[in-house]
Amino acid sequence: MGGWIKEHPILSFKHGRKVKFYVDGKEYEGYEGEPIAAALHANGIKVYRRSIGLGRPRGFFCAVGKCSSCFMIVNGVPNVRVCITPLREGMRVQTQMGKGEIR
Amino acid sequence: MKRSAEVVIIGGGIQGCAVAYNLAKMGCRDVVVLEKNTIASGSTGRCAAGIRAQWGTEMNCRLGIASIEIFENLSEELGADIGLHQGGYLMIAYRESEFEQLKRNVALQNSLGIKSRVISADEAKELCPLLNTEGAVGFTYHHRDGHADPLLTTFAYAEAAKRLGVEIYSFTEAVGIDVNNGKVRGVRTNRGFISTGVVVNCAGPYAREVAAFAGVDIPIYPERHEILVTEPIERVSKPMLMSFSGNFYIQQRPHGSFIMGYGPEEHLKSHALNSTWEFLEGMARKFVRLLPRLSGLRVVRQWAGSYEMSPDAQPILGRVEEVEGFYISAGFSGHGFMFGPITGKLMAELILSGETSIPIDMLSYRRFQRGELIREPAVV
Amino acid sequence: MLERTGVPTREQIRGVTPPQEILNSKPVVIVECFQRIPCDPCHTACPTGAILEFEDINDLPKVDWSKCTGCALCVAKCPGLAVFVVDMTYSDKEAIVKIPYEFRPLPNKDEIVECLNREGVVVCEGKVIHVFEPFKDGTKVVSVVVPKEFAMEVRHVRVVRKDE
Amino acid sequence: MNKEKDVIICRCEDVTLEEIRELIKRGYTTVDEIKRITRAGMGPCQGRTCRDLIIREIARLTGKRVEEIPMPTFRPPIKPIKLGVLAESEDD
Amino acid sequence: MKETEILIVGGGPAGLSAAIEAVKAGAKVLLIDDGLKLGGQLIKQTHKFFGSKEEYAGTRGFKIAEILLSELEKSGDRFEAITNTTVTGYYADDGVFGALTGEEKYFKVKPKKTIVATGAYERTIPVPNCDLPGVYGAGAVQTLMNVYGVKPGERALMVGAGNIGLIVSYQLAQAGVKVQAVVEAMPKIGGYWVHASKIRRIGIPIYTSHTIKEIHGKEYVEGATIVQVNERWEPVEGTEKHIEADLICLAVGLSPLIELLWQAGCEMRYIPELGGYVPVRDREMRTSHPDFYVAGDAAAIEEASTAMIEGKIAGLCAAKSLGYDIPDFEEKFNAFWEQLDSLRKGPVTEKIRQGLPKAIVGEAYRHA
Repeated sequence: MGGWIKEHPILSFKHGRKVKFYVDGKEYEGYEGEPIAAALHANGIKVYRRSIGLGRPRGFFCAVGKCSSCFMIVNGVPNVRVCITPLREGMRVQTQMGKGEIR
Repeated sequence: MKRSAEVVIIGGGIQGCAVAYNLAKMGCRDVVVLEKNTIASGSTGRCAAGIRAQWGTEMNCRLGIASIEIFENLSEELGADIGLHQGGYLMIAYRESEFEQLKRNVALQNSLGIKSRVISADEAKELCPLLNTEGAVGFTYHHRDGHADPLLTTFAYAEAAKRLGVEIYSFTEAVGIDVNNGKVRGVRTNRGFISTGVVVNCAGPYAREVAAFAGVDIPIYPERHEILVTEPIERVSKPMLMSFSGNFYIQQRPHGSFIMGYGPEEHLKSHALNSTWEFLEGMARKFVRLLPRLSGLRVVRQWAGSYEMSPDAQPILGRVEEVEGFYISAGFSGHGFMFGPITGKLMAELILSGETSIPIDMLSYRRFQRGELIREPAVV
Repeated sequence: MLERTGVPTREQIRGVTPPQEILNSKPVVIVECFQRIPCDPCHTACPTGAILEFEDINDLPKVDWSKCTGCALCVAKCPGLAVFVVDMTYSDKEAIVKIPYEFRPLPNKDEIVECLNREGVVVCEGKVIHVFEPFKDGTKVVSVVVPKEFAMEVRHVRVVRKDE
Repeated sequence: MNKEKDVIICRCEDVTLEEIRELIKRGYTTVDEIKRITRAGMGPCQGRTCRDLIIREIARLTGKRVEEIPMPTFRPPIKPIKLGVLAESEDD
Repeated sequence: MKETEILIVGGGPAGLSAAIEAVKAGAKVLLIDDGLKLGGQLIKQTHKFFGSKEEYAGTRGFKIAEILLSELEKSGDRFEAITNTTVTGYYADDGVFGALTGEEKYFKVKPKKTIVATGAYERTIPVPNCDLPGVYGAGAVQTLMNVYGVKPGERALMVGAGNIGLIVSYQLAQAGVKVQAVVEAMPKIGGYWVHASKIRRIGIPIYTSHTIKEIHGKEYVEGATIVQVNERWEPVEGTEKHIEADLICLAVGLSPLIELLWQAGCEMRYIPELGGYVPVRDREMRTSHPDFYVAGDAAAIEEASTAMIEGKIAGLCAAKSLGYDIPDFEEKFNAFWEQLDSLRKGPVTEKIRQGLPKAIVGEAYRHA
């Protein structure tokens, strides 16, 4: 499922450096500087959080940081919009359950 | 729309809806509430909705604790959740003189049966572990203080009133009050005339304009206050944090968001409701100093509301002597929501029997003419 | 029907098809553009003046077939990929269709490909004889040889490789 | 099974189409009223996704034209901002 | 606090064109865009644009962005662009804007004039499970696949046969995604027919008078049921079809993004032909607020070609209102309007022609 596009008739993709990052403790690879959501999607990860009220699965939706669907916990900070937050080496990304906690 | 009613209430905020509900509950069901916009769209819906009994005058203490007692059973009484959270108010003093005053307040409160107390910094940190107590010289706390949802509460009152027969008209603006021979005859609205012998002015920041319809001048003026709210997180802070010298109030609501505000040096005295960046930044600085570990919390919305100010920052309650049938419940100066349940009840008592279960004579608007202003030391 | 299905009708196609004598004489353009939209690159791309100047940019393209050489520059330029060249003179039984192509994989010269009609249905096989990219902008023009009876049907090719 | 239950109108606060229809039927026919009762549109996305849907639903059920339904206000900040970041803004 | 003569909010086709024209006229411009790269929607447009030479017809959208940006590179210090930054609010008391870069830097801007070129946001539809992961806006899908090179799914269902739905279906196919179908509730295809023909011949069916009835899946999208609708938009019983898909792409329309204009108190009108609430403006693209101009999708949902010309008008006129002497102002202004009128002349822009007179006040606003 998903993955990066290897060959495109029109576009050539200039990806950033390949970096490792972690989702709920598991290691994945993505390109530095590109949105976390792009890397998640390419790795087949679609569910980013559980909604506040009904616990419904939520994921990527608007891609422009405007819809609140893609909140995750990134390096311990909840409610990070992963669709517009650039990926960095070693980032720790977690599925967010409900409101999120600050401790 | 009804063409006549026993009582017409102008204003669909907490005051108007609580007066209407209490009237109907006491048997007077031929009541109309006029709201120029929608229920709770004015000051009520914009407020931070703290509720407390930690006051510095006997009158406010009595009203405060009586209101809390009503709040405590209100969800049940009205048949709808009002979002009550009794995490207490944690009052923080940063000056010795202020702490002395808080202690005097506690003594007064205790004498009136309010179980507030002076607490230590350690106890304060137990209540709110993330609190930075630096610079604080003392704390007081009352566990029954707290917060309710102003929107849910007002809608609950409105719905309960409607079930008892009250009519609530949204987008219906009072444009005049007909007075004949010193008696109220009816209210003119943008949708026609309603004849009535009793009008209650619950128009909040517009109370002066509404009183003028009946030829009465009351010294209420609007003052812009600002507020902001954050995204929700799991509960980390139980009490409302409040300080008079620190000039802030901050509360985590049951929903998880933090709501907060402070008073700038000078408030805009108009009906304008623009937000300012000065407040946004100023509030953020206060918050981060107080709760540094929550500096990653995000503001999702800021807005402004009008305090309905009276010259001594105390409500104007009661009948208007020059115009028979004209009543005022306004001028709450920032505390209208927390007093709403009790003043709604008292006003209904006054209208129906001429007596009130808590004496409110000193809150008559005549106090300004008589120069008998009230001095409440416990306000932000 | 076109507005419901995305597929032009036979009448519409007939309306943009050159007369038989021209079709039989040289490679020639067929502009399958049936809607007045603000667009004129087919004209600006044409080196011979065969696609006439637009009075109103919303006009449908008009072709002077006498001037058309079937060079297919317009095929590569049309933003709607609605222009094709048909060469009925290729051989007795076969014709060449020049088709805009923006997919991967690219067909190789002499590769046998599936040929699809305007509804996306495979109607025959064809042999690719030429692939070029006139404007170096990603749009290739694929020349495919098909049986003559399909020359007016085939409008897309699909590369099918067993090993992939 | 009631399908309306699974139609989420406000993603931030998990408000369903069923709840919104219920309120409209009870006479709450402005976005602001529905927002105040359900919190639809009060979340971090500021009602961008749900506002249009609610307006259209009100229009459909009341027969009103969209322009007759009052628009709620658009409050700053348009995008949530960390308090710590705001606090560091230079005071000028 | 940053000060500038003209603040342009949004660096898409309208905003970039406005900047080019304003800088040419001599003004100092600060452009703020929330994307990681400038260009707005242009950077994900792999198709060639329509229109005429002036609007770079026949050139792919992402290439047009490159052209506009290279034009701006010549501006020297009269032009500054800040990306990855959202303008977070307008404070009417003193005319100051808040702005947030990423999540960590907040600053304020006080411009003399502002051009709002914020574009639009994607609408959604209320169907069961419309919030499941795998249901995305068409623009979001374009971002994933055309900007970041991520394959957004294996099998897609497109909802909406306007230009965006048709174009993105084609782009999905180019990225190697199998597009199972395009459904469109209207009885006719709303987008250009050439786009429809293009996807038909590569094998994508288009179902007009069809809508999506329900989305299936537990954790993410697994498929959908589509159904035919009658003239009253009611589903026709018994016409349900199941479509297997792991990606549902919504291209059901755009709404102008105009929060800042509401905050500034600009007069707004609901004009469905233009996409919803839009600001009332004069022919100079000036709103009822003397310091606010508008251009592009924020003014009316239209094409990038018209957005660029509106941007030029707004940029030119905002510069003029600052007092810059523009000798060929009339000539340019009239030429831009001629181009706009010509692009809006055909049958595909009929709705726009009906809507615009309701949004444009005849005379220029007589601002003091």
